[in-house]
Amino acid sequence: ADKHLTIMLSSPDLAFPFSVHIMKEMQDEAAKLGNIDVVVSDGQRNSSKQSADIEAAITKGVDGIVISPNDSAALAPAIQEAIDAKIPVVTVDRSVDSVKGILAHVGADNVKGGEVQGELIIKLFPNGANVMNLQGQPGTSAAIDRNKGLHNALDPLATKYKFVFEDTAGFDRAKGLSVTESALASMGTPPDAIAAANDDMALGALEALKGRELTGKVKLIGFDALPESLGKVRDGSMTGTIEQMPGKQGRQAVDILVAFARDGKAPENKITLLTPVAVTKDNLNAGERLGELK
Amino acid sequence: MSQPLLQMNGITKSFGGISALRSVDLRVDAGEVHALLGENGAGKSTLLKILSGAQLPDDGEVTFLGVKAAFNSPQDAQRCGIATIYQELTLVPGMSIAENIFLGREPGWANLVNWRRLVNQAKGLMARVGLEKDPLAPARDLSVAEQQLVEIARALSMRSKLIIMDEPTAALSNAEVDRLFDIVSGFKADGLSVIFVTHRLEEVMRVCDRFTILRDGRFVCDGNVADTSIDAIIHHMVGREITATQRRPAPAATDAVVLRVEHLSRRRGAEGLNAMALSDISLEVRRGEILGIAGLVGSGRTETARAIFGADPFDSGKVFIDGVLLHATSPQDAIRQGIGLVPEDRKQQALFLSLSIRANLTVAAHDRVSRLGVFIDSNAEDTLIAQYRKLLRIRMVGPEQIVSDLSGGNQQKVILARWLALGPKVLIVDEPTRGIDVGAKAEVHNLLFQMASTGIAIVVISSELPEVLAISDRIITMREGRVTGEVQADAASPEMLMALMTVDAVAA
Amino acid sequence: MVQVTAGEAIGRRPQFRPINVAARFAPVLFLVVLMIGFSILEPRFLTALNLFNVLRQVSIYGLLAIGMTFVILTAGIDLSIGSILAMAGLVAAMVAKGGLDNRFSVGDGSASLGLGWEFAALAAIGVGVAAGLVQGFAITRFKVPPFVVTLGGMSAFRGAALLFSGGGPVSGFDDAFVWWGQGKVGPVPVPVLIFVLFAVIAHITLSYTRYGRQIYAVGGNPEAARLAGLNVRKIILSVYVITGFFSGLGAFVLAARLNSAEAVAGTGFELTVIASVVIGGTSLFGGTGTIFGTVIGTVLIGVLLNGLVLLDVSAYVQQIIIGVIIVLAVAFDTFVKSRRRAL
Amino acid sequence: MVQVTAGEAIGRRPQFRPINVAARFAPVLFLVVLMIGFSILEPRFLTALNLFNVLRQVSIYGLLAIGMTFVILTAGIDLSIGSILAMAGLVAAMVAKGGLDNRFSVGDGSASLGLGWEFAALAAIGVGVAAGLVQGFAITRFKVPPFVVTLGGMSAFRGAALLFSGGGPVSGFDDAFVWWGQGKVGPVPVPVLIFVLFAVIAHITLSYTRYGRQIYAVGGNPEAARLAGLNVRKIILSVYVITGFFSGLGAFVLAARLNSAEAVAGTGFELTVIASVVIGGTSLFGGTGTIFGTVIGTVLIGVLLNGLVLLDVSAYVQQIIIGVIIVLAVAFDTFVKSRRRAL
Ligand SMILES: Nc1ncnc2c1ncn2[C@@H]1O[C@H](COP(=O)(O)OP(=O)(O)OP(=O)(O)O)[C@@H](O)[C@H]1O
Ligand SMILES: Nc1ncnc2c1ncn2[C@@H]1O[C@H](COP(=O)(O)OP(=O)(O)OP(=O)(O)O)[C@@H](O)[C@H]1O
Ligand SMILES: [Mg+2]
Ligand SMILES: [Mg+2]
Repeated sequence: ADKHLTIMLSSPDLAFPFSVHIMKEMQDEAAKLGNIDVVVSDGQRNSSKQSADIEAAITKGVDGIVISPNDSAALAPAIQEAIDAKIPVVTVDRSVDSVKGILAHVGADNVKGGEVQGELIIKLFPNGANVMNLQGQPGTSAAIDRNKGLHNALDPLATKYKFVFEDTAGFDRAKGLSVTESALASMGTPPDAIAAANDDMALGALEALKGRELTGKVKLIGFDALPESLGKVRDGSMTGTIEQMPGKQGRQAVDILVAFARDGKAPENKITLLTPVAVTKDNLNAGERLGELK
Repeated sequence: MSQPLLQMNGITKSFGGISALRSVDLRVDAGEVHALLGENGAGKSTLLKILSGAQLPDDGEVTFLGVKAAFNSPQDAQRCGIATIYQELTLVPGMSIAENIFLGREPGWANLVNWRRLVNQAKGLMARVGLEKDPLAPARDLSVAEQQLVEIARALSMRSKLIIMDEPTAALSNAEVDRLFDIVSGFKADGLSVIFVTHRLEEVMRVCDRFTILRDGRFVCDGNVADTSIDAIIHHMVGREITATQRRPAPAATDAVVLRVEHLSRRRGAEGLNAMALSDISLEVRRGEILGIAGLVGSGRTETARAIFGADPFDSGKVFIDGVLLHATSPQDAIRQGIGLVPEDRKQQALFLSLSIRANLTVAAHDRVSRLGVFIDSNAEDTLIAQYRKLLRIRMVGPEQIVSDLSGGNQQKVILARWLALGPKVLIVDEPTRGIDVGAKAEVHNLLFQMASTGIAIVVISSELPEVLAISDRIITMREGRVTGEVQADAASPEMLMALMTVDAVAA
Repeated sequence: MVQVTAGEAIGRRPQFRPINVAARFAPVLFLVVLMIGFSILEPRFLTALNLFNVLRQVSIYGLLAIGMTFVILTAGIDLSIGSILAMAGLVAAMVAKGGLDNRFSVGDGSASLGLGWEFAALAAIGVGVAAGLVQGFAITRFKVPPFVVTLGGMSAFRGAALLFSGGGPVSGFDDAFVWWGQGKVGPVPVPVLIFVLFAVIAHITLSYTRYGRQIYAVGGNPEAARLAGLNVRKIILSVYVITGFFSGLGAFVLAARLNSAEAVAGTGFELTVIASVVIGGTSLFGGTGTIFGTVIGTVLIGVLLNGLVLLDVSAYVQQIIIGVIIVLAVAFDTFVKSRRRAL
Repeated sequence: MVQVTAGEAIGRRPQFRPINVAARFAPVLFLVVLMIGFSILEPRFLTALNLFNVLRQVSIYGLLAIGMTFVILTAGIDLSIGSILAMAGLVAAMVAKGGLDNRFSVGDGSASLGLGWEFAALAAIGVGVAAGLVQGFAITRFKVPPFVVTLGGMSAFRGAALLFSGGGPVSGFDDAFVWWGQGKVGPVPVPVLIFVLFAVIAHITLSYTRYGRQIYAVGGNPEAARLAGLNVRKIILSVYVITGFFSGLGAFVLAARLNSAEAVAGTGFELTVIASVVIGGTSLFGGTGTIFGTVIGTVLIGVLLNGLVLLDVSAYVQQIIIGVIIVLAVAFDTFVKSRRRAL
């Protein structure tokens, strides 16, 4: 039988569907590998809380930690402590560069994701478009990076692609709805495309579009490829969403950790970056959670 | 003659629409005890608040010690040597007696409080005013009278030239009053001056040298106490003849006992652990009878009333209404079964200070002013309010006036009206005329007579012996939570009651 | 007490007079000025479309704020409304979707998969009331301060909602359900109608019924209320049931509005809602306040959020402006009041 | 008043008797029971390492809670501490890194790029105090309720922090700086020492100085305090400066602890901190409470979070348990107190 392991899986925020999904997949992978006790930690969007959880894991003497840090800088000290305590650490989704000795990082860089979002817009509107940008929770690195990516893609073509409206909707569906309503009311002509930094906001915006009978007319692009939004993409009310394969990330991270903890096998490449893809009607089954959709 | 210690000229003050003072003058000489007199709402407290810097006048000037003074804050006045005992008690409930006495002037080095000295000095002052309590007991646990004593102790603790006392005796009983007057004469001897407000005019005769009378915010007259009489003073105060309370003919002897209390006992709270707050209280009140309860401060009268009313739990004993055992675990039950209680502490236990007179007056009698038992019938309310406003001469602007804007005495009248409106079988009134002027007092007494004659059984708790004697049919005396005696009022005399109130309770 | 002075000065008289606009004059004026300002900077602000948007956006906060007014009038507070809302919304969604299996199904809209909206609504309100009862009980029986009880509830109910939904949303209801959040009667959005309806009922309750009077009394001086024969416990219990009710109702409307329910719904609502109530002149120390004030406070915040979005002010700057204006609104109100009372 | 009764029952004696542990007996007992429970279920809980971890984790909340105790004793409240903390932390970081340019530079640790930690610390505290002054001024001069002012501050200062940092974190300080958050003296983490030091100072201030007593007086009965000649305004102003100070100090320690400062730092701290204070027996209605209680309350919450993670309770269930236990803790306290007073 395999050596018994206790590992901590630490998520930045288990109220955030994207992170919840990673966690579920990681737990499932651990179960598959068998004979592993999983300690789940919920950072609750609070770097101090997540650091405290890591320290608790060290106390508990876990055999390894997979963490998706709430903030790539702020979690460094806690992760350093873990490594100093000879506990292998694998980071998911968000990397912590400032710490040496991290076993591996598996992620799909959010900046890249944002760029893919931008590229999809360029693909949809070769000769330019008015874009409305729904940003995420101010200050969170997901929000910053995804926004950065989108701009990386479109700013070089600023003459063609204008951001007619940019504001935060806090990754929140209700805000996504109300902000979009207000925005639409403030514009003479609706934008050609709406890019949202996560699907929740996109789905909120969708309800706003419905209210103005603009469903489908305004190209709506979300982020995270939640089952629900895959459904909307399928029925055409949403144009696309960005798939970062969080599940795959999580599973790989767990595999790497367990392989190391059991057979001391270090991963051949320390950094695995899955390239995010834009999921549209044409490549629906690129959405890894399509299965959950009934 | 020598220039006065204090000279107030043309003081004018109005609140919103209501004008409280219209160009009032007041002169106080050094070393005199000066009585400031007037009906409820005449403007006494307002004038004194202006003098103590608690409120700013709209017009007029104050000359203190020969120099023009502008007191913008209580601090200013205190610095100039004016100490004030306000009518409304102003203690910090959570803090100890000692700290309340020395609030803002705690003894100690630099900014550090020297607790030992604080307590010792407090003990001294408490002894002088006759307050027997742990100096570290929180003010919250004190009865009104005891709080009043703390206020007096605080005034003593300040080195001042003028001490303002706004109705200090209203809640006190003879023993404390006597002690207070000794202190006052002491001041006089030391050349200090006192401004003294009271509605008990015999006190004016006892200690005051000169007096000033206000009516409706106007200066009426001043003079030497020696050259005047109580009747003359009353005449100037109310501007009409008033009938002092006549003892009513003893009611037709009925034996229908409405309220019967048997062997009521209650242990004291945390403080004295097993000390008894009430031990083995038994009493009866018949239909249409007025029972007086006399006792010194802290004798347990209020606690008895509260226990009967279900406001405090008691450990043993029974209460019967019309012979049926009363299971009152809350005032609500008690009220349902026909008991009403006018509490002694109007500010803490009766008033909704931020609400209108309307809300305050009808709160206990919603049954009488509601439609379908759900909606408030404001017309019914208005008539009710108008009725008692007239009956008790409540000086108010209208039903929507916020009750905290009323003068102390008028607030007391509103509370009385609340309970009269309820029309209970048994009405317990704890210090019913506290701070009420002579005219209104007689009216309240007559009102109690009327209610009694309609068959209501009434229990009157009063620290004012003349009052107890004047209105009761029967009187019981209490001391240290025990009943120490019972007498028929017409057979009783103040001396006799004092004796019963001070006998060694255990022996009794 | 500084805050009490403010509290008292504000909205004293109104509570026993039919809507007394004079007393609430200041906030209204402030609101008007704000709206004029916005419409100058962005003409589209004043379009019927946008104004109805604003009203619809505030209507859910508004429903919660009505309940919160009752609680705050008794000098209590309820921090758990957001969590209760999440929990109730999910339950309603489950009822409407017949369980978690097809939680993401877009639903062809025409027919519901589970029970009809009536049951969903009842379920939501039922959950809300139950939660309110539990908390009210803890407050009155065990004498735990409302702040602590509802803070505990805030955490516990949120946990329950997450547990119950596994962290994901439940979405896609039938048209009849969604109508309650997205439908219109004439030009007026349904949520706005619901809000106005309950605002009126609440106003009448507080100003013209015994129960309303008793709430003010309990808030003004609980000991005096007890000695006046009011059942203080029962009254206090009742106000938490009321916030529970409105959280449930709000949950249903929000779910219909977003055509989905999730465990994170309502996060942070408590502060926004308490703010609307306090801006509306209700004192956190109990005894003074009006529904009318609460409505104004709610709309003021809604207008602020909407206007700043219309002006496309940077998200960061928005937060600064909002903070400052909230304080100014109340400062202005207090100033006017103190002048009127010439204190 | 239900809540006051609770409030009153709790911690009466302390404020007029020098430290009286007996009065705070109940929470301590509850804490001990909780710790025993945890250590039975997970022996590792009781290791020195873990206990010091817990203490270090709570030390920052603890610092904020000390300041909050002063404010709540005056019947005030400060919702802005989290935002001030974020702003102050960023300023400190900027000072230490010499501007935004090399914000992410890990820093070789040995040498600071900007000014030394002393300046960083001073900057953080300066910002905190300034913010406190502004708010205290708005409260005392314009008579705006503290809830509103600090709610506005919460929004405004957060916006300022975001604006100022452009959203992202600033990280990588020199060792001298980081020592204040990660260093140890013997076995004891530095943040714990700072916390204990200021707790003692605060306790002495409240129990043995005139200023301390005056805070209780202002909270217990502001009108009485005014008539007794206290400068109520100045005292109220001062307590907001104090929370500002502790927010700044906390910001510095947190930045050192995480070796970074971010604009979202301290989000939601206000509720946790207020909870610790209230659990510690301080009444939100002012006038009663002790630092000792606050310390216990803070540790209790820290132990709870730590223990539940150690027992690897599911994250969602954790929230439920936390909510319930917080209420139980206070209920137990109130119960014991009421028994002692036999009322
Ligand atoms: N804060 C206030 N706002 C409005 N009116 C007030 C205020 N304070 C006092 N008044 C009014 O001023 C008048 C004088 O009040 P004041 O308290 O001076 O009377 P008083 O002579 O002390 O009566 P009492 O013997 O009952 O104490 C009263 O009519 C009262 O209603
Ligand atoms: N909660 C309490 N804890 C401790 N002592 C109390 C408490 N309440 C009242 N007492 C004390 O009980 C004694 C009786 O109080 P009570 O009010 O009944 O006296 P009284 O006869 O009404 O005289 P007065 O009311 O005029 O002071 C007083 O010494 C009072 O301080
Ligand atoms: Mg007076
Ligand atoms: Mg008494």
